[in-house]
Amino acid sequence: MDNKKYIVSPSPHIHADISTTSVMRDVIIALSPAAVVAILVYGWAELLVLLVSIVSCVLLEWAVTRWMMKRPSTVGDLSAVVTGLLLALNLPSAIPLWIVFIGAVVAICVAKLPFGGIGQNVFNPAITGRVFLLVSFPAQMTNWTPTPGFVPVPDAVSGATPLSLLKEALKGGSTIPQFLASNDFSMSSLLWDIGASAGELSAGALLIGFIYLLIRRVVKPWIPLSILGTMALISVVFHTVNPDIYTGPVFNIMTGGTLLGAFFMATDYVTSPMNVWGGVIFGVGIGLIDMMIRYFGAYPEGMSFAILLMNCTVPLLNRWFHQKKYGRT
Amino acid sequence: MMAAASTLKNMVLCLTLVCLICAAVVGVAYAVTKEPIDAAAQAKTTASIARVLPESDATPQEGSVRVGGTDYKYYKVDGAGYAIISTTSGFGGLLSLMVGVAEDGTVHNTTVLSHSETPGLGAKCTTDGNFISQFQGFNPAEKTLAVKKDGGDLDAITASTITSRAYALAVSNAVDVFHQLKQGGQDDE
Amino acid sequence: MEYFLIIISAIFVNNILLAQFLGICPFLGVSGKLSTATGMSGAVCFVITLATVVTYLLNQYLLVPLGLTFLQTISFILVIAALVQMVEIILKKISPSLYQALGIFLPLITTNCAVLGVAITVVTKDFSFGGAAPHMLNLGQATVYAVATSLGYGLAMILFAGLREHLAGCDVPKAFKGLPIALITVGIMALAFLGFSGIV
Amino acid sequence: MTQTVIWTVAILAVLGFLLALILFWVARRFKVEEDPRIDEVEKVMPGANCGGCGFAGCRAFADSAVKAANMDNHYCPVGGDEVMQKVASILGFTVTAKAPQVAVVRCNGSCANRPVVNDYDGAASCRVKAALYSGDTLCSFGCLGCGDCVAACQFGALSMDPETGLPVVDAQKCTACGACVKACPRHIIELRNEGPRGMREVVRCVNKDKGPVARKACAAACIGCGLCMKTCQHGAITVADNLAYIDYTKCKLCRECEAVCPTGAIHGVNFPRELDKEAVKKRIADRKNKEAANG
Amino acid sequence: MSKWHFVTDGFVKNNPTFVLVLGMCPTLATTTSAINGLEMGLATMFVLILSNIVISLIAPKVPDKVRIPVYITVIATFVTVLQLLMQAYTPAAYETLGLFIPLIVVNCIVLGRAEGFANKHGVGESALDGIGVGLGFTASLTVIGLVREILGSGSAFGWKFISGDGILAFVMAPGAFLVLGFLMVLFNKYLAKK
Amino acid sequence: MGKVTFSRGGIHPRDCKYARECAIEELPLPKTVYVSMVQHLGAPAKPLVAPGDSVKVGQVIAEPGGFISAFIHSPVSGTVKGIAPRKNLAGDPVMHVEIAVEGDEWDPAIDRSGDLVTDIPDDKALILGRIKACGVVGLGGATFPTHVKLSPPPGKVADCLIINGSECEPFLTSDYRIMIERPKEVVVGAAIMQKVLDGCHCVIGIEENKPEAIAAIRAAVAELGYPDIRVQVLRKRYPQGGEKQLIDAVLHRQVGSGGLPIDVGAVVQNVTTSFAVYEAVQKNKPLISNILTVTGDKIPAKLQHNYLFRIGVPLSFVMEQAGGIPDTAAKIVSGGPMMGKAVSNLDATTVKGTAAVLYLSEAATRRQKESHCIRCGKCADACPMGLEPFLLNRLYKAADLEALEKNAAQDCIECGCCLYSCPAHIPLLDHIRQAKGQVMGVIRARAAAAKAAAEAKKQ
Amino acid sequence: MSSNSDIAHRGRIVSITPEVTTVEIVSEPACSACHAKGLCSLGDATVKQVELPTRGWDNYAVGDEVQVILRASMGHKAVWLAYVVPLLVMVAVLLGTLAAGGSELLAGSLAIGAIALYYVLIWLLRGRLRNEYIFNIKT
Ligand SMILES: Cc1cc2nc3c(=O)[nH]c(=O)nc-3n(C[C@H](O)[C@H](O)[C@H](O)COP(=O)(O)O)c2cc1C
Ligand SMILES: Cc1cc2nc3c(=O)[nH]c(=O)nc-3n(C[C@H](O)[C@H](O)[C@H](O)COP(=O)(O)O)c2cc1C
Ligand SMILES: Cc1cc2nc3c(=O)[nH]c(=O)nc-3n(C[C@H](O)[C@H](O)[C@H](O)COP(=O)(O)O)c2cc1C
Ligand SMILES: Cc1cc2nc3c(=O)[nH]c(=O)nc-3n(C[C@H](O)[C@H](O)[C@H](O)CO)c2cc1C
Ligand code: SF4
Ligand code: SF4
Ligand code: SF4
Ligand code: SF4
Ligand code: FES
Repeated sequence: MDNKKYIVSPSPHIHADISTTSVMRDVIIALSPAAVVAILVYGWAELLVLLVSIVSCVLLEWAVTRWMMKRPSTVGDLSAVVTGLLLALNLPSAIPLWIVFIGAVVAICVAKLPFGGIGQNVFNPAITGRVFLLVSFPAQMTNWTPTPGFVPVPDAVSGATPLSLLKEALKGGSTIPQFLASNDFSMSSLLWDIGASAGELSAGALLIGFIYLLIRRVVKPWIPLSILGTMALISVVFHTVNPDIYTGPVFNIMTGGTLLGAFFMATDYVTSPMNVWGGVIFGVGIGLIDMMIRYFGAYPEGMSFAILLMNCTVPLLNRWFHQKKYGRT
Repeated sequence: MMAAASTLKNMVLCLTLVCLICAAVVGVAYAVTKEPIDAAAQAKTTASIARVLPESDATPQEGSVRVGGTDYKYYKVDGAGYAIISTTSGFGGLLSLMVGVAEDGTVHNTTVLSHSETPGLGAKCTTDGNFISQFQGFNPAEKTLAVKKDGGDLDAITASTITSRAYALAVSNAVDVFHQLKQGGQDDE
Repeated sequence: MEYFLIIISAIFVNNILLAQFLGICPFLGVSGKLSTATGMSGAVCFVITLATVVTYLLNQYLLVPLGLTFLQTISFILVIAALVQMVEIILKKISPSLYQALGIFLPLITTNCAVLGVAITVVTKDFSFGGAAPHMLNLGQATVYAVATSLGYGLAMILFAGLREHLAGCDVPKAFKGLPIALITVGIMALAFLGFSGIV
Repeated sequence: MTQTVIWTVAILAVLGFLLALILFWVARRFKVEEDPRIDEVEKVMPGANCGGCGFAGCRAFADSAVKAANMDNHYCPVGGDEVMQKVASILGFTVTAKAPQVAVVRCNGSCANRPVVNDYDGAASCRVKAALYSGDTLCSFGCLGCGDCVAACQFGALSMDPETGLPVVDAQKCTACGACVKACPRHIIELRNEGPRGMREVVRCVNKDKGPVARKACAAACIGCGLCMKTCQHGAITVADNLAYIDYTKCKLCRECEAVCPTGAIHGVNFPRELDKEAVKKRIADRKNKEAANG
Repeated sequence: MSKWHFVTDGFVKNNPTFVLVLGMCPTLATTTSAINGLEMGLATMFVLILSNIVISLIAPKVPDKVRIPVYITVIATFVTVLQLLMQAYTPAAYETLGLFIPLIVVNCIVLGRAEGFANKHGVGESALDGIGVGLGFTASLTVIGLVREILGSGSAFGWKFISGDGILAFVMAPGAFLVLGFLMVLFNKYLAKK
Repeated sequence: MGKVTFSRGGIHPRDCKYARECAIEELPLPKTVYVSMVQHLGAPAKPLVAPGDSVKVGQVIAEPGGFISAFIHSPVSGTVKGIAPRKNLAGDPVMHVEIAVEGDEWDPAIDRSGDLVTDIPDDKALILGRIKACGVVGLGGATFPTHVKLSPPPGKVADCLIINGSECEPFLTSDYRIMIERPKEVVVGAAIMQKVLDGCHCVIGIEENKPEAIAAIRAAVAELGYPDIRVQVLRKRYPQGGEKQLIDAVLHRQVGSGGLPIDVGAVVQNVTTSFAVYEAVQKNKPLISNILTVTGDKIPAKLQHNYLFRIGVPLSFVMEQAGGIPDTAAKIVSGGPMMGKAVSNLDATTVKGTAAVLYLSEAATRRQKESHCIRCGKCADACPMGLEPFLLNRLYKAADLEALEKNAAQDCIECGCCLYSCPAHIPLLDHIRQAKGQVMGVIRARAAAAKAAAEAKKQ
Repeated sequence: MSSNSDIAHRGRIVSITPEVTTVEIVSEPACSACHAKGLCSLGDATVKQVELPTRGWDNYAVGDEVQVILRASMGHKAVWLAYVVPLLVMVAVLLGTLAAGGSELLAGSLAIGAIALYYVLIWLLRGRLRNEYIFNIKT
């Protein structure tokens, strides 16, 4: 008929309007309320941490893929931005910026690219970066002195997260009531204390972000639910048995990286099981390990370690759990 | 090069022979090194004692005492005090100290005999001058042998409260041993 | 309770592979396939425990009384080598079919650092659990320690085998293919296991 | 002290004795040992584990070769004769040299010769493309250009020429393992004798359509006119299904077919000199005349 | 000259750590600092040379079936001798290297060289091979130790060039694996030219 | 009874049924038609005419080439010009009968009146015979010979006939128009098939986005009063019309792997098939025409049509009649956007199963660059068969046939949901289709070997 | 390319009887996975013979190269019987004796004795086991 070259391809001929980039963009949008709150409360310092983290992740990914791996760069998919954002939200605002950079190097150049880049890494890059820093720079990583923010916050004095204060006290042999009395705290004031990593700061902002992800169908709720459920269950049991040394469920869910981890990091597609039941086991494992570390370990909280440990089990979970196939029992 | 055939006789003979020769070698090595080894161990002890107690010409006398269900080895140096070996659980495993307690009950000095703390963290208990020097001349009667976090008077090694705590506990135990020795007066061997 | 602490410590906190660095060579070698790794873990568990019990007795009732502890290295390795061989012969003798199945399923078990390492550790090192005074392990504890340690070996090995099977399908850059990426993976696993520190 | 030494000796001697006994039993039980020559053979193998020999890998090949009575079923295409000689010398066999082979691409439907008529947008895989339709040109026989063969080659001997869109074989690197031959859904690649100094004569076309159709699809197509067959004195060329084929075992590299092919579908490879078509044509004409005169 | 290559091969072509990947346990466990790595390397080299020599001497007389146990016995003997000597003369080093001295017995490099080389070569060559492989092992361990020390403690051979700590993870277990992994990449990329 | 749907997977593409208001028009006759001998699933038909023969509309020109095959009738009257290979829409040569159109003279045995005939013959064999003689094949996509489907093998009983009016593919409106314009014929056709299947239940399933069709069919069912036929409203969800999904939705039964609907007592027929059955049985009219939709995205309304066309008309003629190919079209698809085939040869001819000519714009259809799988699981969520396309894709690349079989690559219905949903734009279905083919090959070879072994044992 | 649930080994048929086909396979030592095995032959690889049921329709001859397959679950079962159960027996006896107040020497000896006993048991059951492990030739 005419000489126009028409496209030919196997079916289907249309495609949903999503891409890796759009998925990552959704995650970034979902994280922005938490980031904004963090910047308001911790000011320029936090802004710098965020910037350094994101920019280093992106630049490292770009440089390494282009110059060392000689592959097309994958920064366009925005996954490095997500990694940088999550890494920054896991760090104290007072942290020296060169340490942030080291975290980015570990996340991108150790945990992600050697495995082949996006989609192939077995460990969550942001968490690997954070855990590496936690182990390497324990002093700086636990210095939660709040930096001056843009909005005034009452009682911005504490130099440690409630969790690490409590851990210290408990390791030192005192009980929770003694701890509260001696520090002039109430349990609820602990919850709203702001000496925390940026990401831990506002449960509300995180929750809004997570609901956005759920609505956009980016993630499914099973993993976070099973993490939080397991943690709540364990805390209820222990807290009931001995409220003097075991903290309760609300405290455990609201403090530390629990929400950030459960909502945004345990749900990373790449490093979590594909199947619902695999995901539930994954979540239960995370909850269990986190509580074990909280109650008995050296660290005040263990969300990052728990996720990283359960990342090791993902290939096995993917092997053992498959979705139910049509017409097969 | 043809190896000998693998008959029962050959095999037994060969292996037994090799074992015999090796045994002889090891035996001789043992005999030869026995003294230097003992000497080295002795030297280490002597050096440690010398580090933790004021100078003295007296030869240390070894002894052992049971305090709180645990046996403590100690060296008594006449005129200088007691060098007490005290072990507690640190972060990564056991932390073994020699604590020199002078006759007046003050801690003269301490030294780490062995530990398995984390390099860069707890392991600094062997090198961190600020930390170690706190114990020199520490008077348990005036100050409390515990880290500040626990309401004591000692600054902990940065980011290594657990090790510092174990260290303080070991020293504190040694002081208790010292008092027991003073009270009980004699070895209870 | 002490047994429990020994078990937690040996499996998670002081994992033989990830924290103590024993038996790395077979770990890197045999972990390519999950089913073999699982089988191997069972076999290693048996060998480590058996070797620990036997060398413990050898040490306690022969070397120590005679003042020959400096012979630990040489006598332990000979005994372990003999034990492994003996188990093989016995298995072959008692059930050739069982033995065939094993032979086709597993590589022959070779003595390695892990077996000797555990045997020596048990008879030379002081332990302290849950605030108890430091002491040498008695036979019961040594056995539990050996079992738990080898379970830790198995755990790390099975997880790692799973990860490696996954990696086989990944587009790993050429320079990282094979051992380098495996080592990096183990490195991050070791990082993760640090989370257990301080539990016991 | 002496007592210690004596005990040392005694214990070790007893241990040694026991061990020797055990090992003797082991030796008896596990009589057969792996032939050490397997390792030796494996060492001289290329180690590509490509399976080109028909065994599961180089070691399997070695294992089998060691046990074999002769080398008839054992040939490593990758290592070629050189390696086979080594293997044979380890095992004490002789091998008959096999002519070295090389992969040959039998399509010349470059972008210039063969206009693209539609725009393929599926997975970049010849297999997928072939299963879908006849391709993005009018030739339903020729190269699809997605490079399945390149991906199949472990030796980096194949690459897609961005100019022509066709695969090119690097004869230096090609080991004739045949992986590409299996990978190509259009059966375009073939293994052929390398020829003296790498020279060979190839019909670079697989189009079985009738002349005009083929010609419309591709300027370089073989139209099955049979001129080459008539010209060839050695009976090396056959034409079937509108397509000429040169039997490389019979071809004497005279290049006459190449000179007469009206579409230039026949290609000489690695000849030192450019083909002087007119001279060759003249030569053929002379010969024909002579023949006519003679009989 | 002709025999030189027995020594030099151990560095790159047959490097026990990066090419043969043997003796991983001490390689990872004892390289918290350059000095420790060096000490471990030397200790291994001691056993390697002596056992290579002795085994090349006795190999012709040993029946095949007891080959391995005989070699193990010989090696174990040297290890024990080494243990005794170190206890006597370098007690500090003995303490830091700890368990990994007796474990030289099962180090695949030692047995591997005994089996794969000393077995078939003369005394001189075996000694040279022992030296070469031993040096290669020592060099690798020292390099790994050095990298870990520089990154992890901010010092080199004990000389501290930054105040404060380094990146602690590098002196801990994960650092061992990571450094070895990345060094292996570099080694493969730049040294091991096929 | 509320709306029902299948239990797992599925996607929700925009339905884009732009041509829904276009009434069915009759397509004029071209000068020449080319009747393909491969218009149905199964063996090609064998031509019964020779060049030079003159034929009438509805005259048999080819007979079945095997058990699963069908008769082919001349769609026009005229002279046979030739019987020769001609390229089909994939460009592959297929045997065609070329007929030069002369007038429009019908076989007199065909009842061309528009009267509705509601009396159904009593003789099952007669009905089946007519369906077979009229060359009726399934028009829902697979073009499986209908008479075969309506003759369950011994031992199998159909207890439910499902008439598939879901038309779940975006853009397509031909089934919709049939249901609106000829509801009674469709219902009579259903009743005929119900009778053949010994009076089992009959359910007509229609997706909720076609309320007019639901109303029309409901009215026809009520008016005609056949027993045990009901209309079931289905939720809008692709691939609701896949027979396995439809059976799941309507009957809550699942067809086992490798099984057929009849194994769970179901027979599924498309509404247009039902119409064709009506015409064959009541009017003796062979399957020589069908309805196709000409539509596309971003094209003017005047280019949108639903045509009643004679089978064998070249696609290029259809497009010309419909107003020419719009400039925006970058891809031309025969069929729906999910399962249809891209046309590489515009001169290819229409066949019995041709249901649409779809113009898609560059923006709508161009595939984006493939990137690495991010393991989001969207493909597995979308797969109506419960497969894990990301896994199958990986196994295909690793060429692990055993694992592919274990993970049920052979169960893929090629619906395209996985590829549609993948954010990494991985050509999942392209690869899975290959994998499926390879696994089916293995399964078939194994079955053949087992059969041979069993026979060898018997002897 | 075999799927993950099977263990496959290459072997060579050494004899065929109507009931049993015997295949010789090379069993590898742990180091065989190690790429430096060329330098070290610590665990001598040993040749093992495996017996499998002869199937009527297979057309194999002595000397053919075949793949012998064992289901991974079978392999696991073998490991279980040969190692895991005796391990449990040993630990149970040992800890039991100690708990009952036995001396360490006694406990240790009993534990080793128990393993011996266990193996005797297996020996008595060898007929049963023989039929448990079905190997197959891969087609
Ligand atoms: C791998 C690792 C090793 C550690 N090693 C030690 C150690 O040797 N000594 C110690 O006291 N704490 C050690 N810690 C514990 C943490 O540093 C912990 O934060 C610290 O003990 C308590 O913090 P603080 O001293 O700043 O209050 C280690 C933690 C990790 C993760
Ligand atoms: C993914 C998929 C979607 C389908 N969609 C429809 C549809 O919307 N309408 C339809 O009638 N048939 C559809 N079919 C075909 C049916 O599965 C089935 O073949 C048909 O309804 C049987 O009727 P027939 O033999 O009359 O064609 C689809 C098939 C598949 C695999
Ligand atoms: C070999 C074969 C045999 C079939 N036999 C029957 C049958 O006996 N009964 C039946 O109802 N359908 C039978 N079918 C038709 C299928 O069930 C199905 O309706 C057809 O493939 C179209 O389905 P689709 O359009 O959903 O793809 C058969 C199909 C094939 C390929
Ligand atoms: C829901 C969701 C959660 C994510 N969480 C993380 C995360 O915790 N850490 C991270 O580095 N990247 C995260 N990413 C980004 C990306 O998936 C990750 O970098 C991959 O691991 C890169 O291969 C997330 C992406 C999505 C879609
Ligand atoms: S794949 Fe083809 S080109 Fe590559 S080496 Fe093998 S035969 Fe040659
Ligand atoms: S030669 Fe064959 S495999 Fe290679 S690109 Fe062409 S069609 Fe594809
Ligand atoms: S095309 Fe196949 S694999 Fe993909 S969603 Fe449909 S049925 Fe599942
Ligand atoms: S939808 Fe695509 S990216 Fe997501 S899991 Fe499936 S294949 Fe991977
Ligand atoms: S050195 Fe090889 S296993 Fe430890």
